[in-house]
Amino acid sequence: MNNDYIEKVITELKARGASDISVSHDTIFVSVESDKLRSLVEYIHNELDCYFRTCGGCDERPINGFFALYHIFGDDKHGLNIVVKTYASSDDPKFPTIVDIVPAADWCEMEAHDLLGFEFTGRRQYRLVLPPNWPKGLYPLRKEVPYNIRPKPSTSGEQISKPTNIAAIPIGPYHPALHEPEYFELYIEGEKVVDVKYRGFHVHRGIEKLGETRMTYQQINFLAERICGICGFVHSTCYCQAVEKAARIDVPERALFIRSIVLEVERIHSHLLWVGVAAHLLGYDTGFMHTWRIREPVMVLAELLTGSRKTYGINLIGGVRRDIDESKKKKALEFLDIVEREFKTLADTLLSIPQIKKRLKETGILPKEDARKLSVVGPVARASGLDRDVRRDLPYAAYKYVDFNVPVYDEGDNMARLLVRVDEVFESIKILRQLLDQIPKGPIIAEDITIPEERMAVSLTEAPRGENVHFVITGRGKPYRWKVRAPSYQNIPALKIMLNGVQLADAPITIASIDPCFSCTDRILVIRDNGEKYWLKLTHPRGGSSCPRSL
Amino acid sequence: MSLEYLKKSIWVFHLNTGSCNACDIEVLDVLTPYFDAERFGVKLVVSPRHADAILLTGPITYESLPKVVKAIESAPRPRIIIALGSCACGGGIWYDTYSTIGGVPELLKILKEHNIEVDGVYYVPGCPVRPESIIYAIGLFKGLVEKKVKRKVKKAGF
Amino acid sequence: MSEKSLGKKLGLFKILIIAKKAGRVTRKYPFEKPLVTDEFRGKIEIDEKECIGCGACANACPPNALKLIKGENTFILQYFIGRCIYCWRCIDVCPTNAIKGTREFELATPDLNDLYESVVHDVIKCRECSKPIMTVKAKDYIISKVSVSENYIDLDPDCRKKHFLSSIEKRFSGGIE
Amino acid sequence: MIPSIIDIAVVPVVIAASIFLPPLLDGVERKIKAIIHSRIGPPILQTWYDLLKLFGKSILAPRNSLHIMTLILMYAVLSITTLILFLYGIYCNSLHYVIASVALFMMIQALYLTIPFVTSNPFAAIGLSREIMIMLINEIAFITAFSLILYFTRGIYTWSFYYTVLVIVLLISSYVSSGRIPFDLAEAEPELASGILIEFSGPFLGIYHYTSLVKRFLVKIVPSYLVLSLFPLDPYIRVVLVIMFSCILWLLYATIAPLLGRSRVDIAPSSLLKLYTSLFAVALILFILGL
Repeated sequence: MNNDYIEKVITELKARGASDISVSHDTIFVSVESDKLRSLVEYIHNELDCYFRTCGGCDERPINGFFALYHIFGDDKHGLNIVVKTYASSDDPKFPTIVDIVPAADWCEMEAHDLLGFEFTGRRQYRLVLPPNWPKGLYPLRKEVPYNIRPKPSTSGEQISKPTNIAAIPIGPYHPALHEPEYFELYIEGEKVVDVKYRGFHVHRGIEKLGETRMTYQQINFLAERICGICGFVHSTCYCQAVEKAARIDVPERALFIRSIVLEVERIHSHLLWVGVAAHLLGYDTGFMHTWRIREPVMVLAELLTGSRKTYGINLIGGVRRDIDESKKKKALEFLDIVEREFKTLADTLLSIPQIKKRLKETGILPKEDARKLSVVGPVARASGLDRDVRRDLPYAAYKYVDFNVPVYDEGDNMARLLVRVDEVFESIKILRQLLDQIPKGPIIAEDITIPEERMAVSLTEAPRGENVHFVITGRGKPYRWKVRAPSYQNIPALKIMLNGVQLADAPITIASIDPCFSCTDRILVIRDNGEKYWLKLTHPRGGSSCPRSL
Repeated sequence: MSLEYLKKSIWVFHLNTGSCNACDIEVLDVLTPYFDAERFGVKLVVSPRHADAILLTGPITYESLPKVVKAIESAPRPRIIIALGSCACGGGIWYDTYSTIGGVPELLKILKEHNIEVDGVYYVPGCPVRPESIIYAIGLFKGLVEKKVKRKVKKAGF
Repeated sequence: MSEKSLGKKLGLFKILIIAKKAGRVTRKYPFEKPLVTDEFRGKIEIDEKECIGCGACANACPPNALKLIKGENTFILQYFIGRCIYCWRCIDVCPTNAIKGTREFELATPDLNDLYESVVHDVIKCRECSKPIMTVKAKDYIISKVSVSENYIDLDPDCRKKHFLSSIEKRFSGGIE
Repeated sequence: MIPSIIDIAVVPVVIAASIFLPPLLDGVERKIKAIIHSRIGPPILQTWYDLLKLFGKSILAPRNSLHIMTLILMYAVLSITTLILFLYGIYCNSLHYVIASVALFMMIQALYLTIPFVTSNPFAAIGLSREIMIMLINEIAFITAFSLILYFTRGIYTWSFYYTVLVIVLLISSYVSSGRIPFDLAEAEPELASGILIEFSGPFLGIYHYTSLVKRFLVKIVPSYLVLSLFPLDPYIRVVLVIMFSCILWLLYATIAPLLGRSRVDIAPSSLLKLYTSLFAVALILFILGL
């Protein structure tokens, strides 16, 4: 990190009213009055050209009697995070919105509105996270609300709103293409999709509240691993890194190597899984079966290294619980050779099926400037021309010892997203080979783990679906606040643009092309309560109407 | 109603009620070449109308409860419920949070309130459930294998 | 170009070659051994001879599958397989290594009660207010580790505090009641 | 005239073939698909097990649907009788029965379309509109090919080039109308949640599924009949050979289907139209040249 660049940024921020600035590792913590927030955010997002990572509310009344809101920005080029903190009094928590400057902040604000009762002035507010019949005024993330409060469950779902003129096709909540409960209502004319109404998030399980109440520090690793069943290890690694950064615990080298090895094994299995499901959605079941046959050795390899096929459970704060000895390393290299050879031939066959080529080209296009404005992450960003990869920009674990290239395509259609993922499988195999033969000797867990209170840290990892952000404020025995932002959280709003003008038959493959992991994202829920149809005008020139009044 | 005919051909409707989708991926894995549940006549179907077995994964969150009840109601009798994974069998790691009802045992109480009958419930623990344990559950339902777990109460001795 | 596009055109028949080379990979599982490595974490087995009923595993268990139910004159360590997430943290924290990890995963059952295993401990009561304190085996374990604790081990924590305060009061107040 | 023993022996063969064979062939098809997927796959009788189970289920009439049962039963009975009539027509080599059963087959296709009309479900409606798009092109090609053959050869089938081209058209259209992978748009499982079938359950689904299998078998008999009638054969051998030949056709189609992906409702009809018009043009040119 070049310190003079940080000095320059700090002086700029100070000039714009930022106070009590502190720097730790690669993060600048800044706090600002709520009235100067918008100008500071405008400067960071536009002049510094930072991506919006996330924003999270926190009930700090027991500590200093205020409600706090943390906006987190990231500068990939310089590998820098900027956390902007604003306060609001405890009786009426009001914050200025930044949605018109940063469209991607819409959902995070609504989550804070729902879970903590924050009011955002200057925008339309709607219920986001909790089911429609959740009692008003009950904000689960506030400290006085117990984590196991249970209002009476209702079994009468609300009726699907049907605008009269356009036929509405419900895809979901239980649709064969999307093996997760999310609900897209596509308004179609003939078979062309005209508009999308999205209401999903049946998977909101109150993980963040659980992390602050019943769970202790070491138990949260197993909770973080179950945020998502496909890329769970990414979440638990990200959580461990956040706490280790906050408490300044230095993790032994060998543990970092083991973490990166298991991360890459998980990336291979996740991408192979997606390629199989994409082939199934296009009717090519033989491709699905053979891709998953090739994926099976990767699952057995994961079980060999960690003890379980999917939720590996080897991560602890300060290191890992299992070691990799010589016989496992040899077997791992064998498995990798088999997977690489077989997937090479299968990928060529897949791309030579006439139907697959015809249906994937030029469908579900996400132009580059929309991708930048919504700050989409991972393969969706790399397929639309944005060159972003946390493993290279902010290297963590053992990624600074390996070299690999990041596949970037510019078409931004479904075929580009497929090609990005296929290339990334071979990249991961290359990384794994380098990691396996550079792994150093040494302990696999740090000795004394003491976690002081009141420390803040932001940590990022590159999940198979994109950049993953964990923000932790440490407390006594358990985190005081633990905010998780999963990659699909950023990619789902981009679906509105991708699904416009797409054939109905391609809607499932387009929805699946961002590889949505709703159990990662499902701490929020988007609903349009008055059923009126809105229109997303993202590509409008700057000015009044660029605020996305819908989603 | 008799489950006799169900033993030869089981059509499964998969409902993800808030699971972290590790179990759902293992459900798909059961159909792939290494495990191949189709040799027992198991087929994944897409509408509860065609279903014999409703496969529930996940701790049934408040948001998905109405849809789960409606899906179970619209499956023709005889129908069985398969609770897959720790989340469905006992609520999982978030069994007591504010937004989940705690798995299939609680769901059965709600179903009894709405007097929706079900002809059988099978619990398959695991986190995530191994594909082999799903096939073991299918074998148990078809009578190919016996049950291995039993309630044990042991007295602490010396 | 024609040869390449022809190759592309016939590409879809290459899958037959892939399938031929792979052959039938299905393992006829219930009749054949499953594909399990010996690193797999399955169900845990509580050895009732070693277990002292201290409840360390119940605290460390993320989903509370292991619970120490404090009854009137018995403590029951209840293990609910249905909620266990097979992370084996209890094995790491058990002081007397009473919990063994097995590779057992065939746990399907139509009846929920089969998924409960419990170890019943009798309890020692406080000699003054006869409230249950800890299990008998825990007492012996503590005495074997810290022998000096013999005389006040069967006292309830509150009674112990009262005793301690009264003994201090006696020393400083010159023995006058 | 007293029917000879052979005549009597043929009748049970014909009836057994038309009633029991289609689901059996479907079981074999699933086995072939499993082999291509390099897995074991279901037993051959699996489709029969499915049908028996479906008939054992409780009856749930599809949501607000009118007298669906009558339509389905009509559809089932008509297709079985057409199949028996066709085989009998082949047996006694009378052109009238053959033409009558092809006409009946067209009625069955129309019936196949009306049933999803009755169930009001958005997915069924879209599945149905796709099926109509495909059928418009496919049935017309089927009928023109068949009538051209009859017109050119006046019922006396002799081998010639245009004859083979027209039989190829019949083969392609029988593949398309049997609803296999590139063209199973009506029941596109991941897109429309099994489109037209979405509302049927239990016995309705059983009969409907059984009948679509019989229809698949029926559509394969036309090309096999035309090919086999080129050779002078005794009637009963010809019937058995026609049944065998359509089974082989079924297995051939079963190996092609897993190799392709599903096409889309705007690509499939246009590519089919191009294919058929070019083949008909070739057939006409060949006929004019008198080959």
